[in-house]
Amino acid sequence: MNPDSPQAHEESAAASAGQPGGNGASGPSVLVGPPALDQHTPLLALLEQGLASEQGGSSVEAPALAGKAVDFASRGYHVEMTVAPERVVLAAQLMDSSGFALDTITGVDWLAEGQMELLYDYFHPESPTRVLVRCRVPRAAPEAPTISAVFPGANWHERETHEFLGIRFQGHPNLTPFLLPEDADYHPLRKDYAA
Amino acid sequence: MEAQVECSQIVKFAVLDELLALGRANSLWPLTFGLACCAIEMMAAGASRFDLSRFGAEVFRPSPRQADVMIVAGTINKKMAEAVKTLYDQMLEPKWVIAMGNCAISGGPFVFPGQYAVVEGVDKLFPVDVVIPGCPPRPEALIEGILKLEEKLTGKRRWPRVPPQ
Amino acid sequence: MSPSEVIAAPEGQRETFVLNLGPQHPATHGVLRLKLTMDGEFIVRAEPVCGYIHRMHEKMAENRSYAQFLPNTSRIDYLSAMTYTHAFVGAVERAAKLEVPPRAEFIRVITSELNRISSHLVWLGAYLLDLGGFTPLLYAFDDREKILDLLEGVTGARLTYCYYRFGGVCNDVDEAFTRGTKEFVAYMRPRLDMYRALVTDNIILRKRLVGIAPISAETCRKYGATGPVIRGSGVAYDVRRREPYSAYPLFDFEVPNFPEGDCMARYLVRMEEMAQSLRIIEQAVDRLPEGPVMATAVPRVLKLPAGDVAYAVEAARGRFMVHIVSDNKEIPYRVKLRTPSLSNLSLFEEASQGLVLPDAVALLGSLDLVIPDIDR
Amino acid sequence: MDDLFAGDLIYICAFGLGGLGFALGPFVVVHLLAARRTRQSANKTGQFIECGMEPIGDAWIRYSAVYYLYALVFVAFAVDVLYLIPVALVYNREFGIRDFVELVIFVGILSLVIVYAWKKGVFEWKRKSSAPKS
Repeated sequence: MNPDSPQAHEESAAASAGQPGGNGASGPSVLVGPPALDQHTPLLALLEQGLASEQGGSSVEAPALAGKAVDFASRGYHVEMTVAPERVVLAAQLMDSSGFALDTITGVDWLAEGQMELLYDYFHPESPTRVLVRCRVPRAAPEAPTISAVFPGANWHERETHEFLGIRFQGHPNLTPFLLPEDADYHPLRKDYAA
Repeated sequence: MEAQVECSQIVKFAVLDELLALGRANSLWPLTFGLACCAIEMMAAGASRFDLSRFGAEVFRPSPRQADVMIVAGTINKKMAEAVKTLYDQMLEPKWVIAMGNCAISGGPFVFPGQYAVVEGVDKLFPVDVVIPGCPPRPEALIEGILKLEEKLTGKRRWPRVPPQ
Repeated sequence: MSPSEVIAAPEGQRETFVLNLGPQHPATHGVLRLKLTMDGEFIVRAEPVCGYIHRMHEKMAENRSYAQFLPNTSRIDYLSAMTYTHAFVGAVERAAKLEVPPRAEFIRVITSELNRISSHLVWLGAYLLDLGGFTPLLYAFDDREKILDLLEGVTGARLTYCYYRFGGVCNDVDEAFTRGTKEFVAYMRPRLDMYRALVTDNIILRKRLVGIAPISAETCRKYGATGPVIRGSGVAYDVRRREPYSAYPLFDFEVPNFPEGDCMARYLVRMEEMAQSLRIIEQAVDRLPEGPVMATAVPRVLKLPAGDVAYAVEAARGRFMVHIVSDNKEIPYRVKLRTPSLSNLSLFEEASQGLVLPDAVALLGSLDLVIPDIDR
Repeated sequence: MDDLFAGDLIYICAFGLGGLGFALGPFVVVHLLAARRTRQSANKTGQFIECGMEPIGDAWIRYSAVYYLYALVFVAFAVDVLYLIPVALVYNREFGIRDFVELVIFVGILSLVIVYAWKKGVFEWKRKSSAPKS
């Protein structure tokens, strides 16, 4: 059960403005849900085109920039992008340039597949668009570049993800435990963590 | 925790001690030591409706040197245990401890197999005098706890105990 | 050059000392520790140290079923417990596609807004306590007790309600609650004017707050600060407007924001928000629809489809987002709690550069932090 | 030694002893009546109060001059009050406008300290050091 690519139906008019969006609360009058999916395709195109141009010649790892529109009513975010670990900083810069703010960094420990996943959530102060950037790192030596240069707010999120899951962030100014005691060397949120 | 060291005074009076105990019982100055949800209920107890000052306990002293009773209101976790022990040592005798809320009594809702951060009960660090169950306990429960501590000091209960209906 | 400037120590021997505004301090409203590198009264660098009340909420979420985690949600930020439960319940409903009846949606809006007002009242009392005024705390807590009576009548708890369920709310709202809420709204409006006259227009408060620690909208965006902090810097970002959820699109209310970005702006945003919440409650109580309060087809054992789901709400302190990763079992695989206080505090180091210590305490209070919200 | 002189001598000694008693008396009473030790859990009783944490670094460093100036203004007025106490003793014997005027002049001259300090910017607590500006 690889949850990597939920079967998000492409471009279907699932959440058109008329139908009650949100979690389908059929209030007495029609609830105006978040805007329709197609409003995000220009953003999607911008992101993919931005990523593609950066990537230069080597287009061998095409999945490095697989981005797709997602149905907000069932997922809670509009655009989802799967990015290779080294492209994370680039994705953050793209997000920063188009005015997004970093919501949070979630680390997920896929023990069964021997991988760890980093989920970067972004929200936008002026527009309802929500973006999720996924990035898979091997579980043996989980490494990812830090984005605290682009978003200073990421500093604490990365420290927390490091201490809970052991994902090292290269270039992080101060990768010491954030919530656990200073001398903590255990990673409690790993699936194989025994107290 | 070392053995119960003898820390009473050199000169003792029979009758005066009861007077001293009555004085102490009616002016218990708590240490402002709000950790989590119980701290809000402690503030509510100190505020206008529940009014701790009816029992002389509304002067919340931030400094341990000037506090009589340490109301541990919230969860003690391992990173905080060192600071809690330091605060307890810095308080001067006679001092008492009220463990307010399930977290201070036994770790409360945060005790589960594989928990790595919470000290399960403040009595693992130092002796506790009064225990107030609840999550968070109501302000009336905190007032009852303070009355229980007064009863422990003076030996008799000043307010009539309300029989549970 | 006044003589006092001449006496200052020459360049090389300038010495700063490190002061612990530590875990047990009245100004930190909980167990936050600030390692302040000070030069005389001025802060050279303020480094927040957290983790003194880390209670493993995310670890607990990974070995409990969805229903068992509900009590935890009201203990993350116990001052706006309703909105936090609303986020977790909303995320599960969004993933499991549960239909919430309109009456339950309205009740959720009413109780969330009442909870927001009670949280702002605690903030008002504690903030003015930090600035030296003791009396407003008594007035604010007195008003708050009225809200707690209303919520206790319906939920049975004063602080950590566990009132919402997947698909609705656990028990219906009776006539006493709706009448009591109307009376409370009528009672609270003149009280807000009294606070404005007594506290907001007080010259001492203005001297302590106006122009202190301005935070730009760009800094807020860079650090992900939300809620009254970003609304105090001129950006009208409110999750109830940006990502409409529950029944909020049905009510009209403004999102107060002030461009200055200083402590006074954040103060005014929260005072104005209380008035807006009263408006929402009034509209919601007037148009409370009849009908069931609990969805009918709620599966006994809830299994969310594999994949991610995210749900954000506007808590009293800002944007609270629950991100659940599930692998089609009754126990979530990973639950991430994006709490507003963590992002709001992360800009403290930059915003407090060069401030005098009392102004740094005013800034800390204006961020309205709940420390277990940061440490989770 | 005639008795007048002895009487004064006794009076001064009594006054001195009384003062000494007031100074040293509490130490004796505390030693006898206070509890001797306090219960320990990490024997940190002697540690300075710093919110439960270990104080970092030393407090004996060069502070900015403003603290000193603040203290100086306080001392100026402490001395001012010192002289007013004997005046208060004899002030209501036979009230004359002259005494009042003298008092106002005395306090007026001494309050010039405030004017001087205010002009010199002691109360604005300007940043007197050269630590990196924000």
